[in-house]
Amino acid sequence: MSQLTPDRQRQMLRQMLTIRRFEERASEGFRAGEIYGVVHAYSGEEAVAVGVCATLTDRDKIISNHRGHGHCIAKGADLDRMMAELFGRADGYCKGKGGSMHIADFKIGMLGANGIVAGGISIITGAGLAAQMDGEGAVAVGFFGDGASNAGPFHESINIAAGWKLPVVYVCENNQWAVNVPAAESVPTPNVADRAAGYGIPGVIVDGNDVFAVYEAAAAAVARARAGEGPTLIEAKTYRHRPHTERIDQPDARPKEEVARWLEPDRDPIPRLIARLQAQQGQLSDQELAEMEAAVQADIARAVAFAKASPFPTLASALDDVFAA
Amino acid sequence: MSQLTPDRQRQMLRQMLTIRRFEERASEGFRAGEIYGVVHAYSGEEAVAVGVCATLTDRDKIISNHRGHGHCIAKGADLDRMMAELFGRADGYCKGKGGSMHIADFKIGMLGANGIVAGGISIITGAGLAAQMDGEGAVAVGFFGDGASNAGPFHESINIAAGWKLPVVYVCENNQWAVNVPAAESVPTPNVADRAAGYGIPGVIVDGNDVFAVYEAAAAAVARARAGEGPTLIEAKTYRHRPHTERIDQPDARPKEEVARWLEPDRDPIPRLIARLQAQQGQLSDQELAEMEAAVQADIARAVAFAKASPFPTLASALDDVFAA
Amino acid sequence: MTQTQTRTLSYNDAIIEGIAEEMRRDPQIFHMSTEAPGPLAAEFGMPRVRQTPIAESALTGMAIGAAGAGYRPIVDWRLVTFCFVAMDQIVNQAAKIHYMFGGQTTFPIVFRTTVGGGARRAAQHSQSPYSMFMQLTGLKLALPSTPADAKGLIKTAIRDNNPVVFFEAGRIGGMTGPVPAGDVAIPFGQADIKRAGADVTIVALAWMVHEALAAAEELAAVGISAEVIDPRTLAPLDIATIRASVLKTGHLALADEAPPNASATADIAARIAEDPEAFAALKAPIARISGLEAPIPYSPALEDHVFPGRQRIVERVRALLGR
Amino acid sequence: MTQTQTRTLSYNDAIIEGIAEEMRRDPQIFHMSTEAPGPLAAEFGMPRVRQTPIAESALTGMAIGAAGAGYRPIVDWRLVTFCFVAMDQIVNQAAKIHYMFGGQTTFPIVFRTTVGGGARRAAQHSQSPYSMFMQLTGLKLALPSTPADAKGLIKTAIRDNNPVVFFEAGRIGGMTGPVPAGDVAIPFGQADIKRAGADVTIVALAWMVHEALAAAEELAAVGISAEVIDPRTLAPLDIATIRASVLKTGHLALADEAPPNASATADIAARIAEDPEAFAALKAPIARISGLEAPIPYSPALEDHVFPGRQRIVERVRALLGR
Ligand SMILES: Cc1ncc(C[n+]2csc(CCOP(=O)(O)OP(=O)(O)O)c2C)c(N)n1
Ligand SMILES: Cc1ncc(C[n+]2csc(CCOP(=O)(O)OP(=O)(O)O)c2C)c(N)n1
Ligand SMILES: [Mg+2]
Ligand SMILES: [Mg+2]
Repeated sequence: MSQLTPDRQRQMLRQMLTIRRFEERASEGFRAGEIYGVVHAYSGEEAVAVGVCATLTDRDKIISNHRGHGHCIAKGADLDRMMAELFGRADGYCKGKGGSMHIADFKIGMLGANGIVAGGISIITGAGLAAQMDGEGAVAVGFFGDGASNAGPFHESINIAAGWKLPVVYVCENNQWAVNVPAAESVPTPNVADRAAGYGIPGVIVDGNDVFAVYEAAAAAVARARAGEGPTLIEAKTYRHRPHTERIDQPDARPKEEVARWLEPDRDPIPRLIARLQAQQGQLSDQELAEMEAAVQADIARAVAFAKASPFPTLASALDDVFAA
Repeated sequence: MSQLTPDRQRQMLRQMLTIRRFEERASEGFRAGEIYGVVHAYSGEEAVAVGVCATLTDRDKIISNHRGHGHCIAKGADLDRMMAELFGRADGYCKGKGGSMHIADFKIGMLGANGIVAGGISIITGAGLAAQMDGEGAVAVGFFGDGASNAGPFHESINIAAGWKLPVVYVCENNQWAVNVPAAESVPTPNVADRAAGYGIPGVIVDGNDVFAVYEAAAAAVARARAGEGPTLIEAKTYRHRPHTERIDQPDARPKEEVARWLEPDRDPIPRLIARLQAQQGQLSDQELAEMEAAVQADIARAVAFAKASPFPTLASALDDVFAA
Repeated sequence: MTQTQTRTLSYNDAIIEGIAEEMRRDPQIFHMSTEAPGPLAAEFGMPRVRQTPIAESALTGMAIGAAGAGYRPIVDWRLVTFCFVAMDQIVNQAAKIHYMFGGQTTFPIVFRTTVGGGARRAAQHSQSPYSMFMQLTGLKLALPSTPADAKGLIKTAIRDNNPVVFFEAGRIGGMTGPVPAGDVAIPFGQADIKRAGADVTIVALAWMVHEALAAAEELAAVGISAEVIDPRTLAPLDIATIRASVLKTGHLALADEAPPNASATADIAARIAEDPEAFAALKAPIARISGLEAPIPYSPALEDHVFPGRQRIVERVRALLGR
Repeated sequence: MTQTQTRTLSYNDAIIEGIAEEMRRDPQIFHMSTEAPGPLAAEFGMPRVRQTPIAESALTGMAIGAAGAGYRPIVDWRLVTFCFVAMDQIVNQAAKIHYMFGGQTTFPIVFRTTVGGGARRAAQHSQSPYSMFMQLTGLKLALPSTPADAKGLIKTAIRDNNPVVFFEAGRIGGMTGPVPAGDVAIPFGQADIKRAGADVTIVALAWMVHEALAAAEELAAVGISAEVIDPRTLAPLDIATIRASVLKTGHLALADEAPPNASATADIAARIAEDPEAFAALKAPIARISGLEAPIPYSPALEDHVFPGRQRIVERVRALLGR
């Protein structure tokens, strides 16, 4: 990780911790009835969003899927406005209209979560086309799951991006399940990355729970995109710690031992990163870690307080923003 | 071609000739205003339909696209009812409701032409699923173009067929153009068959203007499907002799020299086959060929007579068959 | 079979029971969806109950192909949101295939899908777009509002030889009610008078049937006798029953949670307004109670505001009758 | 710019002229389709006029992404048939994205598409399903019937900051008419009275505007003075102009080539029937002239039978007025 200063590395840990704690609080809020609808937690997959987004600048754009909180945070979204959106409040990112599945922040290049599996892939490809036409070297990054790689829009979009050499990085978060369908049953090859050959683009497999491995793969793909050489498909092998959604009665077909194995500290991306930073002299003291934990908890608490202080939207606002002026 | 008796080989030539003459007559009828709407001629690609269908039995099913006449004839459809359909008559396959783009004959396992690029690929995959559930060794064959290989349904269907080991053969007729878009611009790899690797299935490239090469590739794929080993993607490299449609003002972006080269007898699948049969002792005499030509012309003439003798459908029939009983 | 016994079942369970009964009867029926229903998977397993990759367009096309080959597939698109990725197969293939091939063969398919809001799932996952499908000649459309109707109609849907879109109202999936035991199929194209009345005809769809019934109670308290009609199927649509009711009451209110534009309520209003006798019988303008013209928002009070409910029905009907 | 000059242009050429003028004005506009329009390709070339792989779903999504990044894409789906493969992007993304993200940014997109029959292209390629899109709050919908309207409305569509579906009536693509020169944009939501009249209001869409005008001539011959109104945009819909006309004439006929179910004509009929004053003004039931309830057949006489035309308008209006 020669490119990453110790500060950057600690920052990445902090982002990962923030995502984890945010999801824990969102889950708590969902069970408490403060947050409504559906919440898909990103816990366990933090290294992917953080590793990829660490290679991006504000000009670069990302798009997310239904499991979007981690991507928002990694791209630099405001926790207060995220939490306020989950709480359905007027100061939320979408003024309470979107909720968990529709958080976006176009100012920082976060083009939105999405309730449609594979629904964002063509949209981010269009952002890549825009970046190519702008000619300023920006890139567009699409996050999606193993399940999405079976859907038509994945194929259509990557095929066009490959043909047009668009500056797009397609990041498949292979957490090995799509609700209760194992990737082994829906993806007929061993790896989603094997699909890349069909488009003549690189397909890169990376340990999605190793944030630096993700960073390196993403940095290479981003450099390739910026250089006008076209898209890359990155497959980050990872695992979700939580059931598909936070619903109390959410069925979970995953074998208990499999889940347990992925929760162990040698697989969980956060303990792995902590261990690695602590193993290196001067990268992270116990005290620094404790302070970081406290700061993250304070951030989350502040976001919750912000959300709770924000009013619910007025009924009249239901008819706002149907059309742009 | 050890499997194919001289009789079978001559039969195949006769089918190819029938397709060519049928298309010539359809084009003539279109220009004369006897045939309406849109006609996409299959001329130049005859070896694909005939080579593939020669490996099939009546139990096996095929599906076609907008360029469907050749597939119908190769599967054994009745010329009279085909021509009557083109003429918009009551005795046509679809009682005059379908026209060129919607000829089907479910009795012989021809599940229809289709006006939607890639629209038939999932339908034939479902027929493959039915064949698998029937467990009687039947197969399903989907014909589509290079252009269709860029559409989502291609990906979704082959992916499922691969995962479920369905007895389907996907036959991409790469005639190198989709209307005025060259395959080189829309397919980012050298071959459509390169896409097969992404699904873990064989991708076979074959000279689509060599009927025996097509036959062999199809026979292997069909055998694999019947054996329960799953689908194959066959790419038949070929070329259409005609503009995209028979419309008078149909723009044609293809370089003139390219078109001319493919019309030459060493590339045109019909002269190629004739030369090959005549080169082999006792396979095809000049007289046999002349008789065959005459017989084919007679068939076409009979079909036209049948079509002309058939009445136009009654207006009341417009409301028939909206729903099945 | 006797129909004497009734049990109490939820709307969702009634549908599953209906499917299971039909699957026991006919081995050609099979079920595909991205998430297999537990009870069906447990009873029938593979290959009759399949869990699939996320590829609703392919599933829809595959159902057509399997139907054309002699099977009777049921595809559960799950949320209606997801069926839009399959819309080409619905519009261009399923709805037209019997007609454009001249009726050569039949395509008996049931497409199940869940509609409606109330679950705080925001714009994409709270839609009620059944009216869009009414433009598509060649599809039959069912939209039951009670467990008994749900079971009776799913059985008819499965036995029909055409593609049927079976809309399930998510908001009332857990609602329980009496369901007759035995082989009770409800014919398509027969509206059900859920409550008889004399002063006003309220035609309501799905969840709104229950809101209309509650509104009818409130209206009764102020002396207005409301007849509540549930068309149950939107194609075929039983306009005769609605028309007869309007001839009797002289007042027509139409209640649907979807926005009013080119909707089922517009359709019924137009059919009544163009019928000479029914038009003549109308003593007041037609009233429509619809969702607001906005996508569905997430925040609970906002969502509840966008959807109509019993209170808006009461108000509109009272205004209509001037009391 | 002065608007004094007019030229004679075809409907199709007027649209291309409108697009070209806007593209000259604003470099952020670009055009994508599976077949690039010759004149635009010749004038602007790559990257502003792109010919694409056959992947309308991707193109539609890409337009959304490019619009969110500051461009003003035009996607030509070509035949409306093909847009159904892109329906998820239309229904679940384009129509809702501005709202569900709380209005953070704008998505100025024009989706061009050709509707209608008459070309003997059979069921899939002869559809007129604009009414389905009316259920989708968040889209604007234009449907011009003359070269001048086509040009004026495409310019407005391109300048609008929302996704607009621009329906082009294929049957009249070659029809010529006067088109004012200069920068003439026609606002959305303004119906046009194509012919003034006193006895009956005929609202007609696209090709049927011309059939209605021809019918009005025939009706004039028997002493019936018909007012012919073209809404020109279905969303927003100018019901006020239609309502004012009905208040004047007391008779409403609605003519559309699509089948009647949950259609634009149903929508207009319902809006008039629920308006107290307009309802009171109606001296007769509303009349609708629609396509038959069938997919479009191939054989010429059959196709012509399924689509309505001037003769059916004349007959219905005469029956309506009893003369
Ligand atoms: C088109 C579509 N079909 C079905 C769904 C329901 N659904 C929501 S998430 C999901 C699984 C997605 O799996 P994957 O892409 O692997 O993402 P993960 O949840 O594992 O992060 C499904 C089937 C949907 N949202 N969209
Ligand atoms: C979804 C869709 N988009 C566009 C079209 C218009 N169209 C008809 S044929 C065709 C080209 C098809 O190319 P290919 O698949 O290579 O078949 P070929 O015509 O070369 O045989 C196009 C774009 C269509 N029919 N369907
Ligand atoms: Mg997954
Ligand atoms: Mg081609």
